[in-house]
Amino acid sequence: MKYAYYPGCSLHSTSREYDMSAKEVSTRLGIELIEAPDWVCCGATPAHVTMHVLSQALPVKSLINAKQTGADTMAVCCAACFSRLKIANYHVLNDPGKKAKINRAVGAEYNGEVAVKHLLEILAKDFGLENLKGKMTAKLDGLKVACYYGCLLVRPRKIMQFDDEENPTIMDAVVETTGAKTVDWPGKVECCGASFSITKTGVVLRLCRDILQLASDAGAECIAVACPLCQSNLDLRQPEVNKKYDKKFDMPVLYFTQILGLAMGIDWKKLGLDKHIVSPLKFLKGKNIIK
Amino acid sequence: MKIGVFVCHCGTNISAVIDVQKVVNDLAKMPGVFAMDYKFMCSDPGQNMIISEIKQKKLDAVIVAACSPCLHELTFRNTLIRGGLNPYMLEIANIREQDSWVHTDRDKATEKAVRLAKMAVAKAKRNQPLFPQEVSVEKSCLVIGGGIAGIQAAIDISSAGYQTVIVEKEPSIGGKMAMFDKTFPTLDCSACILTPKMVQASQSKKVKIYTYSEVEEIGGYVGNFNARIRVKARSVNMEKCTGCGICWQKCPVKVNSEFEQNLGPRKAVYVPFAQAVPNVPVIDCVNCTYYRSKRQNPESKGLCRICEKFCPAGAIEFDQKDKIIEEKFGAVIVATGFSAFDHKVYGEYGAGRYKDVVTALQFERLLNSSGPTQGKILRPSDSKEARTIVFVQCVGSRDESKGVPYCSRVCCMYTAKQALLLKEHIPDANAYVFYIDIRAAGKNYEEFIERVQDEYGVLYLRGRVSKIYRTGDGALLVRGADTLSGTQVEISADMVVLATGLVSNPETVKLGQMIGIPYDKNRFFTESHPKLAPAETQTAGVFICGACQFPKDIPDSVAQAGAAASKVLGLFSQEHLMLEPVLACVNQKICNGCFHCRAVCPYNAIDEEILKDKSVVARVIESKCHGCGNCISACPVSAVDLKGYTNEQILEQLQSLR
Amino acid sequence: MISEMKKFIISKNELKKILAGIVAENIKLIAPVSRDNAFFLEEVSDAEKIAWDYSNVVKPVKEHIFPMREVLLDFGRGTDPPALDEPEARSSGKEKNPAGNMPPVKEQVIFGLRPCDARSLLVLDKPFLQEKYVDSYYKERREKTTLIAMACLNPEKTCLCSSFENGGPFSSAGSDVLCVQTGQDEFLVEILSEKGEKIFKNPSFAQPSGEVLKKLENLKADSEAKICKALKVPENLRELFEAGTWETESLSCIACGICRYLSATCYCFNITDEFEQRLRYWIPCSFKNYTKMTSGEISREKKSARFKHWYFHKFSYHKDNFGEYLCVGCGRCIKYCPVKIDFTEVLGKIGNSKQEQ
Amino acid sequence: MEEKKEKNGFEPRLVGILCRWCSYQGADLAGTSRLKYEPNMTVLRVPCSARMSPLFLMKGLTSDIDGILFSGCHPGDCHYISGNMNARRRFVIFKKLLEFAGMEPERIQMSWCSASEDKKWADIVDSVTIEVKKTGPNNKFK
Amino acid sequence: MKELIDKAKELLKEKKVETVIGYREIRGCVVPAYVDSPCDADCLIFDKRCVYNLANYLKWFKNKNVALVLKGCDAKSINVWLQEFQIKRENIFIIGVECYGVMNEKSADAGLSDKCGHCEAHVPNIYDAVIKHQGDKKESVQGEPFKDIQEFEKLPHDERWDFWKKQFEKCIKCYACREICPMCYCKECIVERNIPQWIMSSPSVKGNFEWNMVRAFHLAGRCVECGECERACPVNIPLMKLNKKLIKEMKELFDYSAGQKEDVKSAIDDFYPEKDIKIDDKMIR
Repeated sequence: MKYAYYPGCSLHSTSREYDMSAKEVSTRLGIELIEAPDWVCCGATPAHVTMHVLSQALPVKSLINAKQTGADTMAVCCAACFSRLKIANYHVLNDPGKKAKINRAVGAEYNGEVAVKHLLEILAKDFGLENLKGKMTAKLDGLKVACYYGCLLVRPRKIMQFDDEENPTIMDAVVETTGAKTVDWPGKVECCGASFSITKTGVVLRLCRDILQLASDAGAECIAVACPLCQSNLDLRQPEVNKKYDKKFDMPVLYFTQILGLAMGIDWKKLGLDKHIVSPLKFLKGKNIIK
Repeated sequence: MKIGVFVCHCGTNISAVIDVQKVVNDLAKMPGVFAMDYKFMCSDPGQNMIISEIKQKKLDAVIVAACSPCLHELTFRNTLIRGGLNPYMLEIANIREQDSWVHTDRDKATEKAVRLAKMAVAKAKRNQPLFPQEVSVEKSCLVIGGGIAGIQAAIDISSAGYQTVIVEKEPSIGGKMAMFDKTFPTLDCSACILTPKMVQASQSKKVKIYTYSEVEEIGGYVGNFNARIRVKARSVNMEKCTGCGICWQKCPVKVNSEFEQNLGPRKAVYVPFAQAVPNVPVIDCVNCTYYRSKRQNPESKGLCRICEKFCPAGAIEFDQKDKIIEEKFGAVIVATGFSAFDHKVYGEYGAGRYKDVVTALQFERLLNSSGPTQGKILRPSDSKEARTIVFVQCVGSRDESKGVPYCSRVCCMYTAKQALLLKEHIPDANAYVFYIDIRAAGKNYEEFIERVQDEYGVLYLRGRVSKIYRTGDGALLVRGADTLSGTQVEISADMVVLATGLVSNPETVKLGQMIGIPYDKNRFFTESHPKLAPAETQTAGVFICGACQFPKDIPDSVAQAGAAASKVLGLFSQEHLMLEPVLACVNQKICNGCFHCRAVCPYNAIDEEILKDKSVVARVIESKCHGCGNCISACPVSAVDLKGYTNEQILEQLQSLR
Repeated sequence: MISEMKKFIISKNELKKILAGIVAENIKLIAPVSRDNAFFLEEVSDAEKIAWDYSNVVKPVKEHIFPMREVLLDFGRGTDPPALDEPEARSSGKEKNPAGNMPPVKEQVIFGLRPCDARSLLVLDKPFLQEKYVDSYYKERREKTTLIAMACLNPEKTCLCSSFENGGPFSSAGSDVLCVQTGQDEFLVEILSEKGEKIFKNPSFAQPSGEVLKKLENLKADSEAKICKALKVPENLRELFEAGTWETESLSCIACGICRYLSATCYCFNITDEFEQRLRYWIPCSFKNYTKMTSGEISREKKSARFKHWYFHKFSYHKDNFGEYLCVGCGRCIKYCPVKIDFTEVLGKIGNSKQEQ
Repeated sequence: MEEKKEKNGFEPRLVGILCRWCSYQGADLAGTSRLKYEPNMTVLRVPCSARMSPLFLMKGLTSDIDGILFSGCHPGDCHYISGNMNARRRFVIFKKLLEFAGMEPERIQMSWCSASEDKKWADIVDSVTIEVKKTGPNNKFK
Repeated sequence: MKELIDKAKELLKEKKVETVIGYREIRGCVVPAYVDSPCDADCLIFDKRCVYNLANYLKWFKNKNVALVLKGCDAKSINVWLQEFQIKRENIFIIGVECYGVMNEKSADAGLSDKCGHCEAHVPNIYDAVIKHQGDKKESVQGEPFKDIQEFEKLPHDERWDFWKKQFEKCIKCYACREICPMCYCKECIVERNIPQWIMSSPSVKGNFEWNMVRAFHLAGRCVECGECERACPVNIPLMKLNKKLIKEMKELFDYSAGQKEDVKSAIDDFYPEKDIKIDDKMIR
């Protein structure tokens, strides 16, 4: 189980806890993540708006470097990076015209031989849910989690082929291996406002309010996410949402890798649980999941 | 042999691309061929010109180089008859659909036209006069499907005095129309206008109705179809039962009723709806405790049998078996109707997880006074009254990604009607309709829509619904766009009605292959010509009407049913039927009696005959042969030949291309 | 007649050189060629391809004088030239051959045929070149053909050429030149006609020495000794027409066309029109359709009748019309018969059957 | 005729033998929807693909036709129930035989084309024409 | 061959059959024999040289009852005849002979003919009596049956065409291959038809190509590989190469080999539902 690992810029900065928990969980499960040598920015959402070829050349550059690790699959945690790499591979495999342009821009021959997988797919499909359940030492059966997928993971369906784009269930299955209960709620793939968080914060506040409202209506105690941008919008903006719409949301927003880490008995400092705005520590102590 | 070649300009359809004059000159060079051209060969002056040429030049065969034979082969055959020639001395070169319309290069198209005409001449040289074969006509018609279309066709045919048989899959005729509450645009109650028709059909001496039965096999050809119908066991004796209803009152088993679209219960012994014709119940073997216990251990006496005890007429017969009926028919009308689109494929509308997201048919049952809620509009989840209802149009229509690219034509109208009825039931309820385009193209349809919007205040929002989900308080949040005002719209509704489209009946493919009629990629039966023959199919003697040909509303179905009936009556009015003389015939001097031909004949139209010298040879049964030519390719010594398409003719056609 | 008997000795290479000279003069050279271990007389472009060690070719030499398939005349109307084997068949040019509008036939020299085949042409000349009915096609090809025969050093056990008066493995009847391979690389060539003389123009070759002539006699004697089969036709063949033995003898015959086609002297043919041409081609009397009349009636329908007809035409009717048997004893009909019927034995059995009556 | 062909490139002479109920109607539909395709193929109408005896294939190829296409209904849609199935079996056997004897496989083709597949018909004609043009003129029997 | 002779005598004595068709030897080579009376049944023999397929003679004994001495490969022809209603089973008495290979007349060393290389019908699959094999029961070498065909298929198509063109040029249309083949029993062969003229009757390359293609096609699923046609051909055209190609195709595509059972439909008339036809769909667009 050897994968080239593409952390992406946010996992090295604002959402370091996602990187820490992902690495901890993987090493504990025996999944070897070798960081792709001198990977570059994946271009995220702004790149394909400015220059199409650039938005695909950047991920291809990293995919070519990933070949040096000897693994034939690149593991990705961040939803935006996952989407960009997957789309680049799709164009290289299916559109000879674009492939020629990309190869010319990158200056090397790349035919889409490196596959791209999200950590969720690796855990659920390659590693297998049963083995995952076996690895869980502490049962979190008191915890009620709402799994939030966001939009980049599941769409566009033809290219991502990740899960059912209306009602995805892969994260629910992974989280349920820890014994926690996941709630069925309609906000799984609602938009969180993404990068409007900086330019039009009002929009993000309104959208996050809806999501948090739907989650709490469904009886969830915390939200599991797989994308740093969704996490920051829901977590960072939660106090402002409370202020603007005089709500009393106190909903911790955790990465699914952190939840897995807790269930595997990893110390919460190693999982970066102290880096959240809405601190989950009090809540987890209440549930005596952590001391 | 004197051959006349008549090249048509077809206005400019042909002459625009093909140099007709050059074709005429090239053809005239051939020995024994007279060629000329005319602007509209199929027009009356054109045909009269052909007739005069035949008489003047004493032609033996006629070649018409014009449009496709599928269009005007019949017209020109009649022209030959009027000109005194045998109609089968005609050959048609298709230089329009397969030449001028599909090619641009002028001289290549002209060269092809010359080749096609020369090929037709080569075939015509070896044409023999053929005389259609007379065959008796069985004066009775089989109608498959007992919906409004089937019933109307049966009534029209029986009123002309001919025997008709309706075969209906469900326990009662009436089809989907029986489920409706009111009909648009006149709002007269669906049952009130349907029940008299059903009664008229059941009481007519000329109409025999087999309900709860299916057609298993249809063989034969126009005028002489033979069908095998399986009447499934109802476990109730039709003669004895008076329809008093005690049995289904007493029956302890409650099951979801398909007729009520799973909104209301029915018993194991049931009649689908009150005005069912025949008003005789059916025992549902799957759920009836007696039959279930019999299946567990067949020897036991079986449990329950309450209905048998209480039946005053003693009509319950548990050991009733399926009956197979073989009958001969002269014509077949297929009226198998439509089925509603399964909306569960739409994840964004909840994929069937929310009880309060109902289909239009379910809402129709809610509106119906004889429905599960006796006409009160209650939410299926908590049966509270629904005061805000959102109607979503084009669910399973005009949606390429869901494989339903066509518009189902009727949803806009029935949604408007349902919205109107909702406002009549609950005047202060508010109804929203999300639509793309309102299609109201019938008589008084547009006015009906205007009335619904102005008089009843139904709010029409032009845009698609992007998501429906249940909010905490149990209401349904419908999020959509209103493109006219350019804003996003969110409505918290009590109930959402999806205007599901009309798709084809699942058995279309099986039925189509059984009868031998084609169907298109949406699995609707293909009519013989979209504009000129919508009620006929390519197979002679088989007609189609109603939604099985394409989604249509009740007026169109009834009209098409009348059309199909009139075609059948046209068929029955002839004493004998002229059968295509294109049949196989065996040259018994050469036949070795190896019977490869019988082995491949799909209609086993070949049997043995013993000649004087005691050798056994093959013989073609003229009435059974359809003229497909399978036996000719199978015969090693080509002792068989097909009149009209003989081996010699086809070889000559190939040689003419040298 | 040629001036005087010309005999001389020639080596194999010189012989090949002369043959090459013939080809150079744009005369068609036909010589035995080996194909899938069978030998055929075919047009040869270079002398190297000629096969030397063969007993006899499969198809008799009549194939080149009276071809299996010959276009008598062409009445095409200028449509595409129909697909034909001889590309120059269609005469676009002015000169026409005497009979139809086909182009004239090229000069040809046939080398390496056996004496029996050469004699067969003599036999065929009678029916084809009768004064009243001259077959112009046959006549044209016959005149333009020079025959260089090769004497048989070791005849096969199916040969019976010596049972005919001017027959025999060394007979020079019918050929223009007779070669005998006296040594490994030494051929005794004997010129028999002007045509032959035209081929061997400069007689600068050595005259045969006495010792060579003696070797010739021995070879001739050995060769004739090797022939073990003889033809004995019963005199009263005509009365034996009704004999029952014909029935039993014909049982194993499968009525194919081999003995008819490969016989050196059978000459029946059929004429049909195909693809705007009048064709003449061989047809065996063993086929049922040979005697099919327009009414569809077939006179010799039974296999035994067709079997018997072949014998009577060769050994009875032809003798009455032209005074000799229609056979040269090449033995091909015995060698190639799929069910190994030997006509000499059949004739023997028919002859004995007379005693039993 | 001969020189003209060589001058502007080889124009293959093709024959399409179409079954009357499905393929011919598909070809007509291609006409009504004004699709454009190569003009080399001349169409011959027969009642069913079963009527196309493989011997027509042989007679066609021996009379200077460069390519022959049989086209019938899809399996199961045949108007005569099983005509297309028998036609397929005979065609496949005869094609293997002709290929074995050295005939280029592109010269003999079969296709299923139903009454509503006009686009498919246009593509079939174009691709057959290109393939036969690539294999060159049929001068095996010249 | 005493057993064979006794059997023949017994049949003739009891008048069960009118004639027994077998093999006999005259002047050193084996020819078909017709035995009418028990006394001259002694001439019957069976050994390596009996190559003829005697089933072929049923063409002239159609409704007479006859006994036939048949090897394994010849007996398969009877199955095909029954399949095509040409004879009644009760009319013929089959004396099956266990055979371990017959001579190949055309090869110089007179070794076994190559059909016997992969023969799996040492004992006929249809018979009324069986004559055991005397000599050594040398199991015939189980060579790969279609190796030469596969090699020939690999050649480019114009090379294949040249090969066949040269072969067809030799054909003199003597129709020995038709007359010797038991499967060609037609009253009037397709070659003799002139309305329409399917096959040019005159021997030209085109006519010979057409004739050989039609003959081979008519043997698809019917040829029992007895090899008689190749033996009878005076100009040595490898006819069995064409027939073996079709036998290979019928086996591969439709898993059908000729002459196994007499009550089954012959493969050329039959078709299976989609799933088990191995037709390479590249062949049909």
